[in-house]
Amino acid sequence: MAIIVDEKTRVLIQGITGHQGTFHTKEMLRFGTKVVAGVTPGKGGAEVHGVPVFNEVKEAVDETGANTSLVLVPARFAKDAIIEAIDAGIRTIVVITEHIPFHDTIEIVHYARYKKVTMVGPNCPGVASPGKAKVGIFPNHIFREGNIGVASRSGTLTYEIVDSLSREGFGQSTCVGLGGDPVTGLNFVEVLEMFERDEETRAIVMVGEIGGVAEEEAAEYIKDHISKPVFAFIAGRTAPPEKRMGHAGAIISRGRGTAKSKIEALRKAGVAVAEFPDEIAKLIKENT
Amino acid sequence: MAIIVDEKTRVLIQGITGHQGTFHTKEMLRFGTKVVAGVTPGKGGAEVHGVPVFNEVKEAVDETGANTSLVLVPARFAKDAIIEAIDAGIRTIVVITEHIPFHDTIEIVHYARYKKVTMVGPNCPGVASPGKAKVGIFPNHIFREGNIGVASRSGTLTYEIVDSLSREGFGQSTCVGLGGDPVTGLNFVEVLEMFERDEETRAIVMVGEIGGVAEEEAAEYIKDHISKPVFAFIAGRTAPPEKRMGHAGAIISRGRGTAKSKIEALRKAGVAVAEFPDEIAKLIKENT
Amino acid sequence: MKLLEYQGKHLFERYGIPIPRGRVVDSEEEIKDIPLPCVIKAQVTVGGRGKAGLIKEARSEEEARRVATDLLGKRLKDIPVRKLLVEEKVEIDKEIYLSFSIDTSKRAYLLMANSLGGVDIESIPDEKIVKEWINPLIGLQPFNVRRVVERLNVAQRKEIYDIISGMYRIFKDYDCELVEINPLALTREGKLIALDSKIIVNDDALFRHPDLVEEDEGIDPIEREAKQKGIAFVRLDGNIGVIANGAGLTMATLDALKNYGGDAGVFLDLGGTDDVEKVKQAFQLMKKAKPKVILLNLFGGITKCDTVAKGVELVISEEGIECPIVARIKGVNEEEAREILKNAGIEAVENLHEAARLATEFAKR
Amino acid sequence: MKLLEYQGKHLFERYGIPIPRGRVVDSEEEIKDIPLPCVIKAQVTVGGRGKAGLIKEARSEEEARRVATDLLGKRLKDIPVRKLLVEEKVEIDKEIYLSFSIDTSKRAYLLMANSLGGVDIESIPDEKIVKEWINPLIGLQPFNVRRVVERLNVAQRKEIYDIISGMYRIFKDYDCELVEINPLALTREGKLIALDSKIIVNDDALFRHPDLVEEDEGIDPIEREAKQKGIAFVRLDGNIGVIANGAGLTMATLDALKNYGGDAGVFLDLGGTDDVEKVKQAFQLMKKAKPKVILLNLFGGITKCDTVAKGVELVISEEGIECPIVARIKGVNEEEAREILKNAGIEAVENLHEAARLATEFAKR
Repeated sequence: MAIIVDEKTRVLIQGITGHQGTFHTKEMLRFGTKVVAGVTPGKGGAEVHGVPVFNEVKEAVDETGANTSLVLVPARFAKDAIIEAIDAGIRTIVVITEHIPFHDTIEIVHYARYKKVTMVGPNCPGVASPGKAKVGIFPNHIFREGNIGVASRSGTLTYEIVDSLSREGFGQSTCVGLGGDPVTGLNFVEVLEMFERDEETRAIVMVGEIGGVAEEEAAEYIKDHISKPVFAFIAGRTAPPEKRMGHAGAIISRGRGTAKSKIEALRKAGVAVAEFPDEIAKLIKENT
Repeated sequence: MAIIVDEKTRVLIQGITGHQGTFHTKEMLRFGTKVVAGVTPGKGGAEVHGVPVFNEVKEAVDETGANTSLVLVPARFAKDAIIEAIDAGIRTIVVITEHIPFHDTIEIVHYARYKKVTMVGPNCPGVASPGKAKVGIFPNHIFREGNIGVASRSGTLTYEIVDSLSREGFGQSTCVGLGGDPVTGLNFVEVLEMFERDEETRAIVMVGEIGGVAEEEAAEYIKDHISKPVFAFIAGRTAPPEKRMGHAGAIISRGRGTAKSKIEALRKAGVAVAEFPDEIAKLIKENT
Repeated sequence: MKLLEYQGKHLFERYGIPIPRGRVVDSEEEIKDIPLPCVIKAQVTVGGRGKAGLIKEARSEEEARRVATDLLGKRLKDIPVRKLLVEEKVEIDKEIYLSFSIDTSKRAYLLMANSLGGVDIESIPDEKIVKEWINPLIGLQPFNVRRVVERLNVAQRKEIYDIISGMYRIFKDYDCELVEINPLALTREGKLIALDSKIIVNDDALFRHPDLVEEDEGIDPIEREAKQKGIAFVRLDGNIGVIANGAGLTMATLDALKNYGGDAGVFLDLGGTDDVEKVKQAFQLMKKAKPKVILLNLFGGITKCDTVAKGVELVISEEGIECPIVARIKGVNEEEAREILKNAGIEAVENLHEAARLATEFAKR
Repeated sequence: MKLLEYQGKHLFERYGIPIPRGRVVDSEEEIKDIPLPCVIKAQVTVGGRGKAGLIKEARSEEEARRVATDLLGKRLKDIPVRKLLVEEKVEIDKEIYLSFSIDTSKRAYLLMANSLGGVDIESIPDEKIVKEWINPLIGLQPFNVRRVVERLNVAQRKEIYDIISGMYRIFKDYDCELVEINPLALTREGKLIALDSKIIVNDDALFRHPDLVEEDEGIDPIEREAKQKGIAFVRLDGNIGVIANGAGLTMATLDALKNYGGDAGVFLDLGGTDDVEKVKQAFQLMKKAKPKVILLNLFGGITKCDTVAKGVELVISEEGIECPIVARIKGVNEEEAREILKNAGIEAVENLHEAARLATEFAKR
């Protein structure tokens, strides 16, 4: 099964003709993803690694049956691109773009919900279901097929953790990058719910960060709704307050969003929390 | 069963202290409706026919468990009142108010859908399920319990038709006034779907008018999805084009929305269409 | 409320949409320092000005004054021409149609465009019209405009983009039911200019737009009076005055009349009222329309039957009603109403068929 | 971007929110024709001005000049005071807190209010704060404002209503993360005046607001340079310079250091880059911060390990790096990277534990 993306996923890449678009089209194809179309206004008719490029999403959807979009367009055009995808009937949207104006994001997130579209990101590395499809910018080589569901607010740190899981023999059902912005389409709670329902997933790994209360809310949710074992790593235990640690979302503001509060909440919910990224595999071994 | 309103309906009246509010509170109570609260900003603490009045919808919902709201506030305050009801957790909203600015209505309709709230109206007489609840301004005496579902874009014409049905022995499961505005929360199609699923309803009566294409869309829908017998009356066969016949929605504009096109479409879908309002009961007798 | 062409163009100008140089006049004496050659257009909101000869050209000021004098005396569908718009004549290379309206069935805003402007949009086959639907909660997005501009096949993409954006802002800012430019001209010099404007503002939202002033177009004084009094009054071609309570019931009454060969001359919806005074006003309005017979069709609810009967009695006793009245009374307090009307000399029937038949008979006498 | 108090108040004024009479000066000579008695407030965006003695009163122009001279020489958390706001002193009867911000967990706008303004909102118990959530698709509605005004228990309902509406328009029009008035003073004369302003504009939306100009506050020149170059650089209290790719990984590196007793002095996130030049710039920035040791933690993906190694090599060969470097390299092209670094005299370790331990050791020497 896997969640969000799988063998039925037919990907359209918005911003396919850019440097990133071209590179990741190739990588996704290599992963085995069905990349069926690209969109760049004004570049219709071109091809990128054999993938046809269209001027408009509607056209691309009608011609290729794309059902999932990967958004790589610059921040100031992202809202337009995402609404275009939603109105064209795309059902799952993965937004890689970072620095999208916050008021744009919050409107997009609600509009996607209204239209019952699953939106992942923004400012995220994407979603990958090893053996099925990758819609994102993760390096291909870190994944391995298996039964661990990974949900993460981080980028490279996730790669590191997934890589170490794979090396230790723990393959993944799906790995979801939630994104590092303060507001994202999916939070931990929604993805935990999907993993709980997914038969292929046996255990869940959460990679959290300082900032916001998504991890605390997840802990609350886990207590009542998650029967599968959950493991976590929280980055930023030593981060000072009121400083943005790279991500817009990674900030301890007004005393809220500390790693301490997140780790405590998770432990209270029965989640095993690692001290180092490479400890997660060990914890899984010990606890499953 | 019945649709939209039934014995579980707990009504809150927005604009309860006005002339209309006071009058209809009494009438609804007489009908047997559970009117549990009223709201008029600034009049909190008062009572209308024994019904407590609150300043805010949230307060009223929290204290009384109201789940349905009847909106009687003046047009320019209607948007505010309806959004307040939606945000306070009301699940069904019946909007009687007429002359609501059109751009307000279209936003409200979408917001209600986003929040999965059933909105009836605006500019409608309400919804009544005889023997259970009436949320609206219909005269009480016209109804009789039974198995006919009535959906109507009109006001008094509906009263007349329901009255004649009752006299002829055809009681009603639920009577829904859709409203006379060009855009309404529920159209025929949605209500037909509800009546089809409602076990108590055996036959459906549609009262249509010139303007728009709601009747034509209903005809299309009936062909494929409705197994119960449908009867119709369409007002405005002799109305001239480009003139608003009282309602904002009742206008034949740019050649569309004529009674002829509606009647033809309905007949093609197997619907028996009456020439006079009092003919419907006869048609039902002949066809069921 | 329909704006006159020049009112719409003033809005266009404020929102950055190019319009021809020109000005409004209401007498031939004002025609001075006008652009030449010019187009002189009668300012009325009813359609079909061109066919009716109310749009003319002039090459000199003298000619323009002559044309103006002529136009200012004319009428279109009974509406007198009171203002003229005098504008520079533009050499047209191509005409485009653009509009924002509402798709009531999709419950969305509708942007329509076509590169065969200048004719009525209704006469253009549907597949040749570019349509773009906009969700009201999220509003117009750049991609909506791009999709339309792409299909218009005009080099001035940026300019059209800005014009469409400006139209949308008018549409939203002014609670419009329609904002239409037909045609948007592409001139020989490659410029885009809105040659006409059609804007309909939602009457129910006029309270938000005190800057919009309705022009006195000299419309039917009875309809104007009815509007002021909040009574729905529509003049029709027949000779029977129909009064009922509720728009649907009033329409159904018109239809019933037709079944018996009668033609309504007035549609008058009393609405939901329980006020004798308002009933009186309605009958006074009806009297002014001079019908051959009045057909009163009542289904009493909020509007109680006896209240209406009292209103009728009052008008009869105070000022009289010359034509016969056929009354069909049902619902709340119908017995009392019958009694009151009987005393005023009117026999009420209980059946719409009977009432329609009777009224038609009176009308044909 | 945080606006200075006076910048925020200029916005307030434009949106109809009352502010005290006053003006901004950047030297004591400008203090002339000021309202008296007055309050003189240092214009810095860091908090705690009051406690730090950077808000003073004066009763004469002479006193005001003396205070100004004194304040203009001071610093708060290393930020020099460069501008002063001189305002009329207001007699306060009651203080109110008002703000619009974002509830990231409810994904809604959040309007907060409290009638115990003047103190930090964080110090007020949660149940005493009035909160109202606003859905972004439908926006602020009158009932939201009424609910808040109702609970503030102030007679000036209409005035507060207008102030809240104005704040919301600023919040939306300027893409704000926060619009706060603390306190909104109710004066003895019954007037409402915004005594302070705190506005944070979303950096990612600044391109839409060319009218907002960031004041040169004299912040850390290295942080400024990093910002211009698009590198995430945060100065911390320790002496170990941490460079990693990705914010999460960089934070995890900081945390690992702490496990071994080490303290980071710089957080530097290379981000996703495969450009030798950008790596070079990052190391040059790091050098300026003069750490005792640099800890490089790399997980190669888009940012390839050898690219980073080449950048490091370039800096060493061209200008040298004085402090030791501990490198932990994993991922795409890690072998090549190890080789390049080895040739430049740096031994890479494969394990974060080992790297953190080693870096801490160097830092303590």
